[in-house]
Amino acid sequence: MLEEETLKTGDFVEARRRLKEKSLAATEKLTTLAEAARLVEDGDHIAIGGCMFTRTPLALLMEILRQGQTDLTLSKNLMCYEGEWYMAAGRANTIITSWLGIGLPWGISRIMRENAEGGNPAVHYENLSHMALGLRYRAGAMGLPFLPTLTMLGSDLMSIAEAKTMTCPFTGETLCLVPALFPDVALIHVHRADRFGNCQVDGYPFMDADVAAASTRVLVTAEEIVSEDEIRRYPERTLIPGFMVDALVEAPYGSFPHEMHGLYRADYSHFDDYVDDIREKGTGAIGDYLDHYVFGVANHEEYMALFDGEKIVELVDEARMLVEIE
Amino acid sequence: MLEEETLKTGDFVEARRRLKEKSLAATEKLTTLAEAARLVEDGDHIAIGGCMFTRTPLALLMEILRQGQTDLTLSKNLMCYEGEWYMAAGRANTIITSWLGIGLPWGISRIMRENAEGGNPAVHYENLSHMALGLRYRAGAMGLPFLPTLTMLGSDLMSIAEAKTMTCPFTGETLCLVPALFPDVALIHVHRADRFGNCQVDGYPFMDADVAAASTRVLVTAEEIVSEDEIRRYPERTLIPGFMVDALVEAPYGSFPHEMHGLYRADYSHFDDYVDDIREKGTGAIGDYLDHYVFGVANHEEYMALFDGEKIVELVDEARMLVEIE
Amino acid sequence: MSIAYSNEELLAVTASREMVGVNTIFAGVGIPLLAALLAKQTHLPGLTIVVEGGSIGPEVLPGYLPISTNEMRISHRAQQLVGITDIFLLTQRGFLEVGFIGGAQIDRYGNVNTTVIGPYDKPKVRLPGSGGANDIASLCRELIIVTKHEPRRFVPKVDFVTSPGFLEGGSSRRDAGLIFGGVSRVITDLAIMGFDEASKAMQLEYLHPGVALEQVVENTGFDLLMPEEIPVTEPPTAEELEHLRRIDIDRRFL
Amino acid sequence: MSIAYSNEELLAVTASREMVGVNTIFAGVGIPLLAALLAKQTHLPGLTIVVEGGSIGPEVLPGYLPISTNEMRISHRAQQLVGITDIFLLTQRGFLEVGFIGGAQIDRYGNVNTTVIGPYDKPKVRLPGSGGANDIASLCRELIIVTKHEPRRFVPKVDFVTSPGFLEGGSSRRDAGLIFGGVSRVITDLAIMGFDEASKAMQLEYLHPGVALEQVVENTGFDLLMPEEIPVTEPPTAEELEHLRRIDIDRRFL
Repeated sequence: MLEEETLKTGDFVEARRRLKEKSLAATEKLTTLAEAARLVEDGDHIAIGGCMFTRTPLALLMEILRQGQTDLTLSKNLMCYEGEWYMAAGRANTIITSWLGIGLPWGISRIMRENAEGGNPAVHYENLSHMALGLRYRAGAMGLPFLPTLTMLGSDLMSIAEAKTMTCPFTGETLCLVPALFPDVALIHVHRADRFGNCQVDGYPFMDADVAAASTRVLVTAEEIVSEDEIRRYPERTLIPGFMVDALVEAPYGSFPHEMHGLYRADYSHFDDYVDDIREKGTGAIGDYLDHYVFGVANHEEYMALFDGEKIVELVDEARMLVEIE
Repeated sequence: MLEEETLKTGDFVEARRRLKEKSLAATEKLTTLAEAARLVEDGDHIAIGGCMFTRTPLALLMEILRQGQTDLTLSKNLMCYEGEWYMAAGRANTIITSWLGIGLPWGISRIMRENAEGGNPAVHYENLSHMALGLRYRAGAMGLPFLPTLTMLGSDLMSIAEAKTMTCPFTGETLCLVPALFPDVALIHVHRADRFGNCQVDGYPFMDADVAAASTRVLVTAEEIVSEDEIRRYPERTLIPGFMVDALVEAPYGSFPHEMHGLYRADYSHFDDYVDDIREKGTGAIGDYLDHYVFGVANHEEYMALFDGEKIVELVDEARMLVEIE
Repeated sequence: MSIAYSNEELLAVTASREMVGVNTIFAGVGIPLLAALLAKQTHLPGLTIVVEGGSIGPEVLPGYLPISTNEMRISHRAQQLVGITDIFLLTQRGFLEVGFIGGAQIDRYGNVNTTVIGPYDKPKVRLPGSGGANDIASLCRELIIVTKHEPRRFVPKVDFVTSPGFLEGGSSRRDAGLIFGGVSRVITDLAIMGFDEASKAMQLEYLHPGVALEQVVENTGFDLLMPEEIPVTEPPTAEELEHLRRIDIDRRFL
Repeated sequence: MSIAYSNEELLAVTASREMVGVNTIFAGVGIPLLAALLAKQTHLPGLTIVVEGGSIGPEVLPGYLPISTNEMRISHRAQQLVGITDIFLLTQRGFLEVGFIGGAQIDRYGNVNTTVIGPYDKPKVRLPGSGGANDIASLCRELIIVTKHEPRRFVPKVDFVTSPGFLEGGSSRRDAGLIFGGVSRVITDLAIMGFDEASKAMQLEYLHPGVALEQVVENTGFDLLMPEEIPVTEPPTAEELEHLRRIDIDRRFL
């Protein structure tokens, strides 16, 4: 099946052909988390929306782990601990990102260090700059084979990233060309969507619109499914149009313990515990974590029941306070 | 003075250098229409925001006509009768657009026909496609010398537009490269701005964000100056950041008789009268129109007093009705 | 029972029927928009209409048909409003299945001219320009051209290729770098034309009710390919006309 | 009257003073953000702070300093929120005057490494990667590097150029296609360094109060250029420290 073949670098012709196999009908997209995750196939390139620990589609990422798809490529602009999970569980063989870790206070990813420093051939890292990855998604979203940029020029990232240089035919200047990425599946978590999959987000838009437009399939979780009228009242705020969306799932706290603008702040203390455990017990602690939080529960509702309600209220309160303008 | 020299095609290096001469300070930008228009110099390339007869910065365009700057280049995605004014008044020597006219019911622009068919060397037309012009602004906004695209390939627009072809180094496909536009001045009309020039728009964003970012100077008129808090409440909706803006003017009905989303519909009957007059009396009628509506009044307030208040109420009512979601 | 209908109504109905299994359409104002609205109400409930100004999935209030693709009348109840360049980029990416354009001249390979009649440097008639027509013709998965059938419009070779059809025919469109697309149908007030698979030359496919083959031949400035059988278009049904007339209650376009 | 201060406070104050006449700054979390907030409160009222997540002109609530450049704590009261790629494109266009980065290794030409210590294919230490550091270093009008002064950090040649300084010195940065920018200052807990106009090699410019020249020499793994006079940095003032400590009331970063 052609779908299963890996796309040649920047192959916008084949990427566009693949889009033809997708239904663009404005129909009801609502389904369950399990059904949505089943649209991910072994060997897929999964592009993850959000950034670092904000608006991460964690409910979907956990459900895919439960289902067991493997040989995956994961891409994300700044990758948080979900990247560690997929490596620890042996599900990802390629990681495309500009940065991997939880954030400065939590140090360097131990499992990434072990893999890279031990020369583990099971995981291949594609390292590039934050902007270069953004432009690779954007080139895909624009239906182009590449975009020119000045970033990365002169650095050693040029020698390891999939990039070429060219001489500008208008100015004679040297340009870096980054090839388009066309992921197989995009995972996106949003604040609200109508049942046709028209999605709106509050706060940072990050790279999600580009990630969705560049990908062949688009799976969306939303904190809330709202009426069509609510979307149509402010169409300027729609980030992803319904015709791009293949599956839509209502998933309150679908990014928890990562954060959602105005809804809940990230649970830093959860990251502390996660990292402390790895520091104490080694990277095997990631497997223990997954056994408890992912494989040990049947679904997202059971997962959320593992968290302290009082703590959640605190995080919700801070989120509300931070977006309040008197 | 370097500022006065014409930029070489796609010269992103010089365009970036020119930005260095602009203050990016977050200071109060409020001024009068006359002061704002004085920032336009003879020989400038003026890029016009909005599209066709929507959100056109007419108050600014009329004030510039009153002040008399000349040898101008005008660019706009779909150009409406403001293009005719600048040609009739002898102020523009170059028109860059994908389309010129008021709209289908009003026929082809008579003055454009006379100029082109009579071989009038006083006005040079750069014809290209709607998207190609959009990409030229976007390349400028991105700080690039060009953007690749598939549009215009194979058509005769390739032979008259400033575009080149290249072979894609990743795929071997043929691509059209459109060079960046870096206008000297952008004219933008918005719904609201705070005094620091942070601008928000309702409805279609058109190409305004790109036009502003690509231009060296940015002049903004706003239907309403609002508090900083009002902007900061929904920062996702800000289209143009204050640091780009050089002058800001409060100009209610600053686009009239063109339309503003949710505020007032375009006055089609005004266009009827304008075109009927030209049909009857020839293109000299444009001069008569300007004598009455532009040169015959001292400012935008006097201009608005020429219109029938009852008619305006009708247009306001339709605009409100069209954006209402029950 | 046959009901009287105008040429414009026939065009709109025929165009709407040409959209079989279509989910996204890039529609201009006038007949294309009416055809799309009709199709959504009859056989394409899952259709998303997209217009050049940046409106995705708008609705149209009866009696408030837009004159231009960038005004409130066609952003009413939209699902998303994006920039103009972004609408075209979605098209370049491949999300727009069908595009509609008209034109002052069209030739045997479906190329369309809206720039100049006569030489570019000293034209006989200067036309308004491409607008988005070139982009729609270059980037949509397929293109439908709607125009009046007149000999001065149907010319052997357009004076200026504003919007590419099949260029010189054969593989010349693909060779120029246009990786997809091309004209699937030309719909006029007299007939429906398609294109020969290999040569990409225009061929007659249907005659409209009451139209004689000679009328088409006389009004076409080049030789159309003629298949052995030329069926007749089904006339608009009462239901179709009712829908159309409800949308355009003032009969601005019909 | 001199007040006791931490190394971090000295870094933040020194960095804030380096921003003279600056209106737009690309700031990371930690010391750069504190320096920017301090500068805005003291001598740069017209400063717009921009962070990588897409936030333009945010404010920071005392006690709610962000840990990452993409969370609500640093979009609070923002003037605009845009996409990440768009923030970098604004930088590429030339709108960002000053950028700040740190790094695990820095060399005599101001190149910074945050990718690997040792060979890329089998590193001794795998670091987190570029994030936006390469982009900030490539695209801002000028770059300020803030880091600890240790011999393992200040190396003759970085193992991997993640973020370009002056590359091999001289005109090599421009020759590589980077049309603007370069490192203007390296600020450490011991000193402030600049770069020689022609060779682009790092040179000592100021010593921090109480720091001996030998300390700098010992903690730098290559020969710094030494001007004839090396003045001493003015210590943080009471006002500066008060501002800083009001922002970071929990002393998370100070």
